[in-house]
Amino acid sequence: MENRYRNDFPKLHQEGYVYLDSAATSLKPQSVIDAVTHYNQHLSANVHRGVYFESYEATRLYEESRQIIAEFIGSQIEEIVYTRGATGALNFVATAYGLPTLQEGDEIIVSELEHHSQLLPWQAVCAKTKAKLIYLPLNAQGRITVDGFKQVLSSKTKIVALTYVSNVFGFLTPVEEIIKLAHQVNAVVVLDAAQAIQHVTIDVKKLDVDFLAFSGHKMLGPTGIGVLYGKKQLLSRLEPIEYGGDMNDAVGKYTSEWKDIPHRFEAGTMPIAEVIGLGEAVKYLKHVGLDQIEHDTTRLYRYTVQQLKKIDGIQIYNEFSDAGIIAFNLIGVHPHDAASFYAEQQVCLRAGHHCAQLVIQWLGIEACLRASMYFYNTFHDCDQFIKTTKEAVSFFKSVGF
Amino acid sequence: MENRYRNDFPKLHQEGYVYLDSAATSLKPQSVIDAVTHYNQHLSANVHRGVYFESYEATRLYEESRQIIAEFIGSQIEEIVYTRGATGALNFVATAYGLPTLQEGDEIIVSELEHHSQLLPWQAVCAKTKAKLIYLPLNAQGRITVDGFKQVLSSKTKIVALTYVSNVFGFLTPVEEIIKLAHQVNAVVVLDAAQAIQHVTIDVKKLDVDFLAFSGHKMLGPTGIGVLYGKKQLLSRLEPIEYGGDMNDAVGKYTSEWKDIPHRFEAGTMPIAEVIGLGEAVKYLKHVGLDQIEHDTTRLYRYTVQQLKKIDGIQIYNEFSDAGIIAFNLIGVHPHDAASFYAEQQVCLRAGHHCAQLVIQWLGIEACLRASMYFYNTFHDCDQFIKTTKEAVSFFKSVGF
Amino acid sequence: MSQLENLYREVIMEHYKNPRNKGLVNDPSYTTIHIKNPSCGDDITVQSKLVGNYIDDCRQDGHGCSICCSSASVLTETMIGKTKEQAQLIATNYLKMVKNQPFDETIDLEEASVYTGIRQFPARVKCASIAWMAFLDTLKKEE
Amino acid sequence: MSQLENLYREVIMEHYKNPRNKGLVNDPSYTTIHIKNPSCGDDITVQSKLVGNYIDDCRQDGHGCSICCSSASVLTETMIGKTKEQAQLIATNYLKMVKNQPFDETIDLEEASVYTGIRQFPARVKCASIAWMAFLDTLKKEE
Ligand SMILES: Cc1ncc(COP(=O)(O)O)c(C=O)c1O
Ligand SMILES: Cc1ncc(COP(=O)(O)O)c(C=O)c1O
Repeated sequence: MENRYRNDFPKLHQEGYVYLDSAATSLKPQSVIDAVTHYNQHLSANVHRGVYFESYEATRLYEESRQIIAEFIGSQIEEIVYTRGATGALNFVATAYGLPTLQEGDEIIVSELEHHSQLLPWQAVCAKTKAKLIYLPLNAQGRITVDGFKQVLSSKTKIVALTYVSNVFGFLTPVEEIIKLAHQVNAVVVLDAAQAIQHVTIDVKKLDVDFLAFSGHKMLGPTGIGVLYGKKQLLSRLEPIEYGGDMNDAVGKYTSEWKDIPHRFEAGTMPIAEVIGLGEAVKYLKHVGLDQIEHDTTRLYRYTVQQLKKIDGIQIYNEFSDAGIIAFNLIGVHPHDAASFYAEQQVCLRAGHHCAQLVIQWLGIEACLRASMYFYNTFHDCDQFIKTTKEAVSFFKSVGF
Repeated sequence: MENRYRNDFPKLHQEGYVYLDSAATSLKPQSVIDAVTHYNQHLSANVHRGVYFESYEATRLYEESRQIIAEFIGSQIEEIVYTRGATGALNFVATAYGLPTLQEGDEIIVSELEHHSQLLPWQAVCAKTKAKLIYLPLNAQGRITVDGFKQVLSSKTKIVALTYVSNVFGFLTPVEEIIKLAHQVNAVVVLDAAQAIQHVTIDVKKLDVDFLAFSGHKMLGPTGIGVLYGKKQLLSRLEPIEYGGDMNDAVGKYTSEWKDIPHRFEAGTMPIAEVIGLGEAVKYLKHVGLDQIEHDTTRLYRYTVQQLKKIDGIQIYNEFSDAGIIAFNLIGVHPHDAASFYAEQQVCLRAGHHCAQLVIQWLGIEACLRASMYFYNTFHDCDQFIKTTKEAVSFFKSVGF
Repeated sequence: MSQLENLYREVIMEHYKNPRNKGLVNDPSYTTIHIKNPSCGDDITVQSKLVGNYIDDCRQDGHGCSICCSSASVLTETMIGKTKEQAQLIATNYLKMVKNQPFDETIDLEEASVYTGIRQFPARVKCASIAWMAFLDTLKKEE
Repeated sequence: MSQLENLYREVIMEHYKNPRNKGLVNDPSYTTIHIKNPSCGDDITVQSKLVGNYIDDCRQDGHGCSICCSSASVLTETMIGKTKEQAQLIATNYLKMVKNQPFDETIDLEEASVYTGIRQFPARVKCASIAWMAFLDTLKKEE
């Protein structure tokens, strides 16, 4: 087996399975699956309030994951808030920070590359506060650039809400410079790292980013869990937006007091098994190393794009992805038709607007195919994908497309 | 083995493990654990947007769970909204329904039995809308009664937010009559069924309840998933409070459209493995049967209370629980001290205020012990509990308490 | 022959490339229903016109994959001239067939029977369904 | 002897039943810190008074389990009369000991050393810690 990690992923033991949809959700290594099962099977106790072993151990693992995640992105432990996903985290920032802070005429800078989970919460906040969404101009390739950002940054900018890596093009946003510029006008920067955390080494302190959101299930972890990083001094100022068990101190009939961050924002029974699984996922990512991951993914990506370009009847929309994503179409074939062809060959990729309708509109198309690779893919996977693409082109030609 | 379900619960294979903390979280049968593992291991694909087998199958299972849950409580499929737990569901109702509906002077009826997850969201809504929280008087036992409810119901009542079964006393609320009375003044009834769904057969149509919330992890299911039932005509009127992938139709730069219920309220990647596991949990509950569950649990409970009452130095706070919960203390021993004694004997129970500080205040105590049983417990478990209690009483006496 | 080849039969391709009754009319005697499948961008509008108890006309427009567009075209051809009851019967049985549910096989689905191959592609059933669902909704709306 | 018997040693029980320096004073020369452990209702307030570099007085009040209340009492007796540096050294090492972390065993924890048994009860470490954490915070607050 040419890929030394492949064996750790039970789904990849399936003969002929070519998984090229990691940008939608990643496969899970055995260690993550086992961590979830361990909780379900051997602990199955609630956290934070039990004296018996299982409850204590579940609590320990729950908080240990927080430490693992904090170290992974260079934050303090209490700056890590568990959420139900990147979507939950971004909605939290929009509601808990955006809504009470913004006023009529204030501006929020976004881009047409945003995933709906980073776009729609801010649309909603704008509808309520009369703040304005400002779209930075993408460059001809479809990238967010510092130049484009400068064109829209102003003293009215209060929030900059951008994707760190686009989920359709895989383009990396020049976040370092954007954050510096944003801070010069005292704007707060909210990064959607759902497609970045699994590809790029992130150091939130070096970046000086204010809020950063990501999902467990795209970084080898379980579904149902995500993370919001927030700077301590920002988080400490926020009121909770969900209330319930475990986030409060004294409760009175008419008023109550909250715990400190981060527990203040974790109301009710949290996804305990999933938190523990996410800690294990981060351990696995560290074990492989993000540099290695990027090296391997990039090699596969470059090779595949080169091969793909040779095929007549293919249109590629993002020739220079930074994160192993190929957005493309078979010319004249609706991507939904094409996807069925791939599916029949066990080549798993995605057709649609990828929850990013604005960039699909920007491209002037209805929808596209997206193949996304990760370090557990192989050249063999890429070859299968290429081969299937060629067959698809001729198949659809043959039936009359 | 006297209990024919016990073998289905891997945690109970552990020699000497006496689990009496099911009100905090239930143990999980193998079928639920396997359903989660199956998704993680053999599917690991995102839902609703993929054409390949794994994605389609994950979607099918995800929506099938909704149907299973709908049948379980007698609702229509689209009235089942997945949330991250009962806490998430109750916060949703408070924010999406309460906040835009309530006005100064409107009243919300609650009780001192409420879990913080049903109390604090309404406190927060009252702070924002100037509506008033009205506490119905509990009877001498600590029960919610129809009489007590009538004393506070008025034309000002807009929302009735009550627990279906109390998590400290296990008392069943007379919900049928309360709902009828509430509807006579056009109030909307929000029931917290987190401790009811695993004990009581619920038919939302017969009850005519407006909203009902529960958690997966207390009903044999995984952590990280819960359910909000809402009447179709109510849900249809609500705006989403979280925005993101998969809950929208057309997205424009400045305005967007939402899908129909229930998907409108399920933004972003949902806890897919957990939803599938919850469907399996409901199947298991149906397989055992709620009547059987109640029969078995009640038998254990009655026996245990009888034995417990014979021990000198014990105070029981809820002699007639409807749901296998015993709230008690060793007289003169702080429950946290006592809990360590039980923990040493692998008798797992909980010490504290059980996220229901108001009822602890109502009792005039600092905290208490709670032993909660379920159908997978045995008389042997009860005997161990009794024996340990006796030993605890004499131990604490011997060291000078 | 792969299942996909089986699906993309001549009839389907012919309707995809030469859609019948395409383009909407601005005429209040028509009932119009618009259905979207936002996950893939399928977007179909169907119009029907009842005269007495007969489907006097049926029109469609929109965009989407070949299955979606062709099935809209096939729909219109199938429905024009049918009684309302016949139309409903055909449409409900068509929808059952594509969903791989038991249906009344004695009912002649005419050209629409070529969509039987979609049953092998559960993820595409919605594509074959939305025009037909929209059509049924136009009849309901008229009531 | 069970681990629990080992924990509930006479010293602990004695302080639990006869708490020293209990009751707060309303005196601005004292620094006051209040800490709660909301999950079990433990609730402790600690006051310290520095005169020059010495802990001139230390007081405590609150309620909670025996470990929590006794350790608050032991704290006050241990601290009164120490220099600020000595006090900090003892408190940080005590906290390390109960958390089962490496600590400087050459430092005399005096009566507080009886809490070594808490290491067998990780769920109770917080009970033994909060008064001592509150004490350290009073010193920090004074700076
Ligand atoms: C009565 C009651 N309501 C609500 C909740 C909150 O449920 P969860 O913590 O799963 O969100 C609980 C459980 O702690 C409960 O017992
Ligand atoms: C760039 C980006 N942001 C946000 C999200 C939302 O993440 P989730 O659906 O896990 O909440 C996704 C994934 O779909 C994404 O690709």
